[in-house]
Amino acid sequence: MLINALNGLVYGSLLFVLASGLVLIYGLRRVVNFSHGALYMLGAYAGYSVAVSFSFPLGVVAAGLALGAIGVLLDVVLFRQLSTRHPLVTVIATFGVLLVIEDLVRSVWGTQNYAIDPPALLSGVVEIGGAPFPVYRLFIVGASAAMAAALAAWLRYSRSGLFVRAASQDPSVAAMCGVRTALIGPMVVGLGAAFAGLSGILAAPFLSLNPAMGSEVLVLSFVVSVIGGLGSFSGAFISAMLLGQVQAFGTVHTPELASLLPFLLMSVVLIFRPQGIAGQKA
Amino acid sequence: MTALLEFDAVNAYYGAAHILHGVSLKVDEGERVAVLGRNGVGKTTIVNTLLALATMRGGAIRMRGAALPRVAGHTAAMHGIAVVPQGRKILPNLSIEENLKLGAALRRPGRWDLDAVYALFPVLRERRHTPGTALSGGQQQMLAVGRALMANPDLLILDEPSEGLAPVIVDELAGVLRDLAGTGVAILLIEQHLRLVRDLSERFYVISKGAVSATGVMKDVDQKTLQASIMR
Amino acid sequence: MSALFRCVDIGKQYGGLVALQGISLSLEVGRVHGLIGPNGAGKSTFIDVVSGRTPGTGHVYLDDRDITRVPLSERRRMGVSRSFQRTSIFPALTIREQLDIAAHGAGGGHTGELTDMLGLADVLDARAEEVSYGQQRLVDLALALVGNPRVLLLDEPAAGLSVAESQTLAAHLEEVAARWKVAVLLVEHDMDVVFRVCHVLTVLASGRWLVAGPPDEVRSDPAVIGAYFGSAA
Amino acid sequence: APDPLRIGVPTSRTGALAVLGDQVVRAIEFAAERANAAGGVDGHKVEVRVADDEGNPDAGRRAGEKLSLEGYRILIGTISSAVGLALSTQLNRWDAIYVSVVNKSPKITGDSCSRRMFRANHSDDMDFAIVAPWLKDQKEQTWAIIAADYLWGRGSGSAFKTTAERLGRTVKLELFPPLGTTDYAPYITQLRDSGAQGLWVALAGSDAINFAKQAKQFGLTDKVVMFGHNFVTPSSIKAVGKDAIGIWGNLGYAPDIPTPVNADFVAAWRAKFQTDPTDYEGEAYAGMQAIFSAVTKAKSVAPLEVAKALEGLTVSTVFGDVTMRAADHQMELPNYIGRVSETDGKVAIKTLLTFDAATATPPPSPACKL
Amino acid sequence: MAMISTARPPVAGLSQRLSMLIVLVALAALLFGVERFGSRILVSLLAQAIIVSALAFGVGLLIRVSGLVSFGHAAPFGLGAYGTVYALSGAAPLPPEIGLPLVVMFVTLVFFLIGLVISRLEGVAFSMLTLALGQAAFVAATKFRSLTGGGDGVIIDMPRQLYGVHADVLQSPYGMFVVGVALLTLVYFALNIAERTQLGRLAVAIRENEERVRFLGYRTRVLKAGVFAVSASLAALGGVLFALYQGFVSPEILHWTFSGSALIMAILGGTSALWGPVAGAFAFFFLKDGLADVTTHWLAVLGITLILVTIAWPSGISGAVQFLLARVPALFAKGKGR
Ligand SMILES: Nc1ncnc2c1ncn2[C@@H]1O[C@H](COP(=O)(O)OP(=O)(O)OP(=O)(O)O)[C@@H](O)[C@H]1O
Ligand SMILES: Nc1ncnc2c1ncn2[C@@H]1O[C@H](COP(=O)(O)OP(=O)(O)OP(=O)(O)O)[C@@H](O)[C@H]1O
Ligand SMILES: [Mg+2]
Ligand SMILES: [Mg+2]
Repeated sequence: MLINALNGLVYGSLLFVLASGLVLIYGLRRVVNFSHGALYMLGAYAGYSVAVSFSFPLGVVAAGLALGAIGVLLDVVLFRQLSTRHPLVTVIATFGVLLVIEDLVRSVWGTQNYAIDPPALLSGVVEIGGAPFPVYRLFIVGASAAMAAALAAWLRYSRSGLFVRAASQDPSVAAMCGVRTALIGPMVVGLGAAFAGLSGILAAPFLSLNPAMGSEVLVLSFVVSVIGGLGSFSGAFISAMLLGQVQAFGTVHTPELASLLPFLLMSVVLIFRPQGIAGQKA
Repeated sequence: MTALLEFDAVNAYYGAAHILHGVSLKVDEGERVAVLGRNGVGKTTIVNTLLALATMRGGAIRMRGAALPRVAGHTAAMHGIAVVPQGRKILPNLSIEENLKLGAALRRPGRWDLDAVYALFPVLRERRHTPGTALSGGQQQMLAVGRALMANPDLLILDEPSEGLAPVIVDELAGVLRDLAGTGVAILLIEQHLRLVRDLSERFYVISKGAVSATGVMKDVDQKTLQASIMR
Repeated sequence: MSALFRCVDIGKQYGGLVALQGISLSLEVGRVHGLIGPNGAGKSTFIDVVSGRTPGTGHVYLDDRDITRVPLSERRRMGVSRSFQRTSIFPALTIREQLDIAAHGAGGGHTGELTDMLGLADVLDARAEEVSYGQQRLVDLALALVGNPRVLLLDEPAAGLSVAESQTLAAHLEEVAARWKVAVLLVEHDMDVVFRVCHVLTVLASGRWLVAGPPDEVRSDPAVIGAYFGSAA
Repeated sequence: APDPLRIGVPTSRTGALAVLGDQVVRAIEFAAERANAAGGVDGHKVEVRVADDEGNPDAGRRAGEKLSLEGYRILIGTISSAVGLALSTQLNRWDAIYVSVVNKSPKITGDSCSRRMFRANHSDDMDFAIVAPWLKDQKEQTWAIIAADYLWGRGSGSAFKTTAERLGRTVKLELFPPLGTTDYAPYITQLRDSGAQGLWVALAGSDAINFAKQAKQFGLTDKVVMFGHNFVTPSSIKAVGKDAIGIWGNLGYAPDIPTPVNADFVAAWRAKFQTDPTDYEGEAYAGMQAIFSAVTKAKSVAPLEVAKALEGLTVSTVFGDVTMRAADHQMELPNYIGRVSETDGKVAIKTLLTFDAATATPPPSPACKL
Repeated sequence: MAMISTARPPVAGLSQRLSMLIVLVALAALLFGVERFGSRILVSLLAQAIIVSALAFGVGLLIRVSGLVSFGHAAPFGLGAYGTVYALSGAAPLPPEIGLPLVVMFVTLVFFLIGLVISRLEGVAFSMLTLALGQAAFVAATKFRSLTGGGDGVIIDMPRQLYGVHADVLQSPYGMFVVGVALLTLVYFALNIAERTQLGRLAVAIRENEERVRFLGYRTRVLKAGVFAVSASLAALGGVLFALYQGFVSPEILHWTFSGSALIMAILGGTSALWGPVAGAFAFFFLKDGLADVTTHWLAVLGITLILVTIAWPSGISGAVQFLLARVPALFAKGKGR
C-alpha cells in the first residue's frame, strides 16, 4: 500500500518535470511541442555521455544546460519566426525538429541500448515498511519537488515570472506595458527544453536509453498537461501526481486496463471539465 | 520646442490594406490633444502603428525629435508612453493586482502606485485577487486606465476610455485626467464622447478615411462645428 | 397591454459575490425598457441569465410560457434575440455571410435595410476581423436585429459607436420598437441615447433594484444622480 | 556472366526495432561479402539492397514492393512478424520469396504458411519447447510470470504456465504490463510480495532492459531465479551490464556453438568487427547460408526455383547441418539456454545447455497447408 | 475560441471554380501519364499514397470545417480496415459487395455518436480526447485476437471477385490507384458542393464562434457531430481500401503515430483548399521515399524540409498554389498593360 503510493509518487514526479517543460512552452508559444519527447531523449543521451566520462551530477548539469541552449536556439531560429503563424503550422515544424533530433541521436550514439547507474551515493536501498526501496527513487521525488517549487515560486512571485505569464497570454499587451517580449521567448523555451532534458537524465538510471524512448513519453506528457489544463503548472502538478497514483494502483487492481489508464483518466476529466483541472475557460 | 511625439506623414498597413495615408500629428510635452473621427477611419490604427501592431511603410515617428529607427512592441513604453487600448485588453489569467503590476513593468518613478490606483477605483481593491476578466465591462475599463497610470507615463494615450463607463465614472475620469495634465503629463485622447473631449483637450485632429481632415484649437470651435467636421 | 417578456426574481452569484438579487421586470410590445446602473451593477449579468447564457435563479416567461429551461437555439426561434457587450461575432466570415446565417437562423429576414441603416453596406464583403472596433460592434448589433425578433435584449449597443452612429442607432431603435412591435431591453451608458428612446427605466445598483419609472422621474431622483448620472443628469 | 543473386532486405532502419535491423543488415552484408570474395554463389555475384520497413507492415510492403520491382525478389530480414506476414500476401504478385531470420510468430509456419515463405530462425514454439527440459532441473517450486501484454508476451506466459504446471510447479502470479511501460515499480513490488521463487520474464527489447535494471534496484533479481525469454542477447546484456548477472535465457545463437562453420564465421567476424557476432547476426547469417545453398542446388537465382530447392534442403550452417522442413518451411534447429555471468570482471553470456534439433523443433502445425 | 481561422470560408468565386477545373485536368493527366509513362515503382507509391490520402483528407476536412484537430483518425481508418477483414471473412452474414459500404456507414454512425459526446470540447482538449479514442482502438485491436490476430495481424481471405472486378486488380498498384482516384474525386466534388450549402457555411460559423451561433437559433451539436462523422467516414474509406490493397491488417494502422502522420500530411497540404490534404499526403510520401533513396539520414533531411516548408509556405501546398493562382490573372493584366 505505502510502497505502491510511493511508486506512484516517483512516477508522478518524473512526469511532472517532463510535462512542466511542455506546459511552459505551450503557455508562451501556444505550440504543442511534438519534439518534447525528443528533447527528453537528447537530455538523457547528453547527460549519459557526460556522466560516463565525468560524473552523474555533472551529467545532470550538462543535460540541463545543453538542452536549455537548444531551447533558446529553437526559439530564436524557429518559434519566433512562426509566432505569427497558426499554431498548427508550428506543430509540423516541431515534428520536423523531432525527426532531426532522432536522426542526430541515431548518428551520434547508434541504435543500441545504453544504461547508466545511479551515482554511488544514491544507489542503495532503504527499508520502507519492511521492504527495500531504492534511494535513487526517493531522490527523484525530492529533486522534482525542488524543481516544481522553484518554478512555481519564480512564476508566481517574481517580476520576471509575472512578465512571462503576461506574455503567455497576450504578447502585444505585455509589450505595450514595456515587457521585452523578444527576450521572454528564448528564456521560456530554453527553460522548457531544460526541464525536458533534466527529466531525461533523471530518468536515465532506471531506463534504457534508445532512440525510441522519446516517443513513449511524448504522449504521456501531453496527457498530463491536458488533464491539468494546458498552460497551468499547478494543474500539471496535480495531474502528474494523480496519474502516478492511478498508474501505481491501477496496474495492481485493473491490470487489463493498464495501458489505457492515462487515457481513461484524461477522458473522464475532460468530459466533465473540458478545460482541465486547473485550466481557465477560453 | 520639439514635440514629445510626432507622426510625420505616416503610412500604415494591415497586411496589404493601406489604412493610414500620410498622417501627421504631434503632441507636445504636457499637452492635451484629441483625435476624433467616425468609426473605422483609422484612429486606433494610429496607436497600433506606434505599438508595431500595424506596419509602417513611409513616413516617420519621432520621439522628442529623434526618429525611431525601428518600432517594436515595447518601444512606446520605453519612451514613457502608456496606452489604454480600445477593447481594454485585460489579461484574463492574471489577477487584477497583477494586471496593475504589469502596467508598472518599467518601474518609472512617479505618484501612481497600487495604492493610488486603488484609491481612485476602490472596486479594484475589493476584487484585487480575482482574475482580470471576472469584472464587468466598465470595471475592466477602470482596470485598463489604472494599468496605464501605473506606468507613470509622460504621455498617456487613451483609445475611447469612456466606453462602457457609467456617466459618473466618466466625470471622475475627466477629473483624473485633468489632474494628470496638471502634473505635466501629456494626453492623447481618442474619443467619441464629445463632452469629455471638449472638457479635456486643448487641440484636436479630425481623421477621415485614414488622413487628417481637420485640426484646430478646441476653444476656437463650438460643439456643432466640431460635430459637423467629424461627420463630414 | 400585457407583458410579452417577463423576468421574475432573477438572481445570480459568482462564488461568494452576489451579482444579482431578486430582480423582476417586464418588457412590453412596442416599448423600450432601459436598464441602467453603475458599473458592476449586474446589468450584463441580468441579460446573460435571462437569455440563458449563464445559469442563474428565477424564471423567464415569453407570452406567459415559462422558457427558463428552453435551450438557446429554441429561444431565438421563438423570437428572443440579444447582443453582447463584449463583441461576439465571426471573425473569419464576411459580414454578409454572417448576416445571412443570422437571417436564416431566425427564419428569414431582410438584411439590406439593416446594413444600410447601420452603415455597414460598404464593408459587407470584408471579413469581420478586418473592420474597426466600432464596425465590429455594429455587426454584433446587426446579428441581433436581423430577422424581426420579438424581444431584443441589447447590452450597450452604442458603446464604441461614434456620435453619428449612436444617433442613427437611437432612431432605428425607436422605429424598431414602434413599427415592428418589438419589446426592447436596453442596457446603455450613453444618456443621450437612453433618454431619447426609453419609455421606462429600471436602475440597478450592486445587483439590487434601486428605482424604476418614467425617464424623467428617474432622472431627477437624487439617489440615482449621486450613484450614477453625475453631471450627465 | 551469370545473373547476379539479388537479395532484398526490407528491415527496420528507424523506429524502435532499428537496433535489431542494424544487426541483421550487418550480418547479411557480411555474408554477401564473403560469398563474393569466394567468387560468388555458384558463380552468381551477390547483390544486397536494403530498404527501411520502419517496423510497420504498411511501410514494409512498400519496401518489399520496391525491392521486388527493382529485381531484388529474394527477400530476407524483416524484424516484426507482422511485416513478414504482410509481405507474404504479396509474394505471388511480386514473384518473390521471403526467408525469415527474425520473425518468431507461429503463423509464419502455421496457418499463414506459404509456398514462398521460409523461416531459418527459431519460432516461438521452438523456444517454448526447451523450457520444460530446463525447468525440470530447477529446484524452485513457486513461480511468477511477467509478460508484455501482446500476442508474443501472452503466448510466452501461457506456454510457460502450462509447462510449469505440467512439471508440478505452481504459478502464483501473472502480470501483463503494456508494451512500452517505462516504470515497472508497481509490478516489481507485486512480484516481490508474491513470494515466488522463480520468475519468467517475457518482455520485449527495451522494456526488458528497463525491467532488469529496476528489478535489480529493488533487490528482486537477487531474490529469485529469473528466466528472460528472448532477453539474454548481447545487446541487452551490454546495456544492462552487471545488473543482469544471474539471469537465465534462451539464446537462439551463440558464438561458442561448436561447429566448424561457426568457428570459421566467428573468426572472420571478429577479424572484421573486433567483436563477437550477436544472436541476430548469427541467425541472419545462417539464413543467408540457406539461400546460398538453395541457389547452388537450383542452379538458378529465380525466386521460385530457389524456393523449390530450399524445400527439404539440408544446409550446412553455423548451427551445423540443418534441414529446411518441407512440410511447413521451418528450419529444424538446435536451441540453447544460457546464463549471464561474470568472468574476469566482465559480464558475459555463458551457454549452459544445448538441445538438439529433434528436441527443439516441435512437429509442423496442422494448420499449415502448403 | 476557434482554434483555426486560416481556412477562408468557401466563396464560389473564380478561383474556386478554377481550382476545381485544375483538379479535374490534373487528375486526367495523372491517370493517363501514369498509365503511359509511370514506372511500376512510381505507381506502387501512388497507390499507397492515394489510400493514406483518404485519411489525410478526413483529418484536413475536420480542421477546415470545424477547426478541430484530430490526433485519433487512425481509429476510423483502422475500424474500416478491420471491418473489411470481417466483411470478407466467412463469418460475415452479408456478401462483401454489400458489407463493405456497410462498414463505412457503420463507422460513420459510430463516430457520429462519439461526436455527439466529444464535440463539446475544443482545441487541444478535443485533440487529446481523439488521441485517447485512437489508443483505445489500438489496445482493443491487440486484445481481440480472434478477429484481429493481435499484434501479428491478420491475412485477409480475398474473394476471387469484388464488384465484378478480379480481386487481384485491387491489389495491384495501378488498379488501386485508379479506384482510389475515382472514389476521392467523387468525394471531393460532393464535399465541394456541400461546403457551399447553408450547412457548410454554418459549420464554419460554428468553428468561429459556437455560442453566438446558438444565440442565432441553431442547434450546433448535431452539425458538429455530423462533420466529425463525415471526416471519419473518409478515414474509414481509406481503411477499406487499405485492407483490400494489402490483404493484411495489423494494429500499427491504429497507432497514434499513424494519426500523427496523417495530421502532418493534412497540414503540409494546407486546409485552404479541400484538396490540400490529399496533395500533402502525396508530397509527404514522395518526399519520404525520395529521401530514403538518397541518404541514410533521410529522417533529418525530412525534418529540415518540414521546417523549411512551414517557414516558406505557412498555408501549406494548397495555400501556396492558391497564392500563385491569385497572381496569375494579375500577371496577365500586367502583360496587357504593356
Ligand atoms: N486587422 C485588420 N486587417 C485589415 N484591415 C483592418 C484591420 N483592422 C482594422 N482594419 C481596417 O482599418 C480601418 C481603420 O480601423 P481603425 O480600427 O483604426 O478604426 P477606428 O477609427 O479606430 O474606428 P473605431 O472608432 O470604430 O474604433 C478600418 O476601415 C478597418 O476596416
Ligand atoms: N465571471 C465573473 N466572475 C466573477 N464575478 C463576475 C464575473 N462577471 C461579472 N462579475 C461581477 O458581477 C458583477 C456584475 O457584473 P455585470 O457585468 O453584470 O455588471 P454590469 O452592470 O454589466 O456593469 P458594466 O456597466 O460595467 O458592464 C460585477 O461586480 C462583476 O465584477
Ligand atoms: Mg478604434
Ligand atoms: Mg455590462
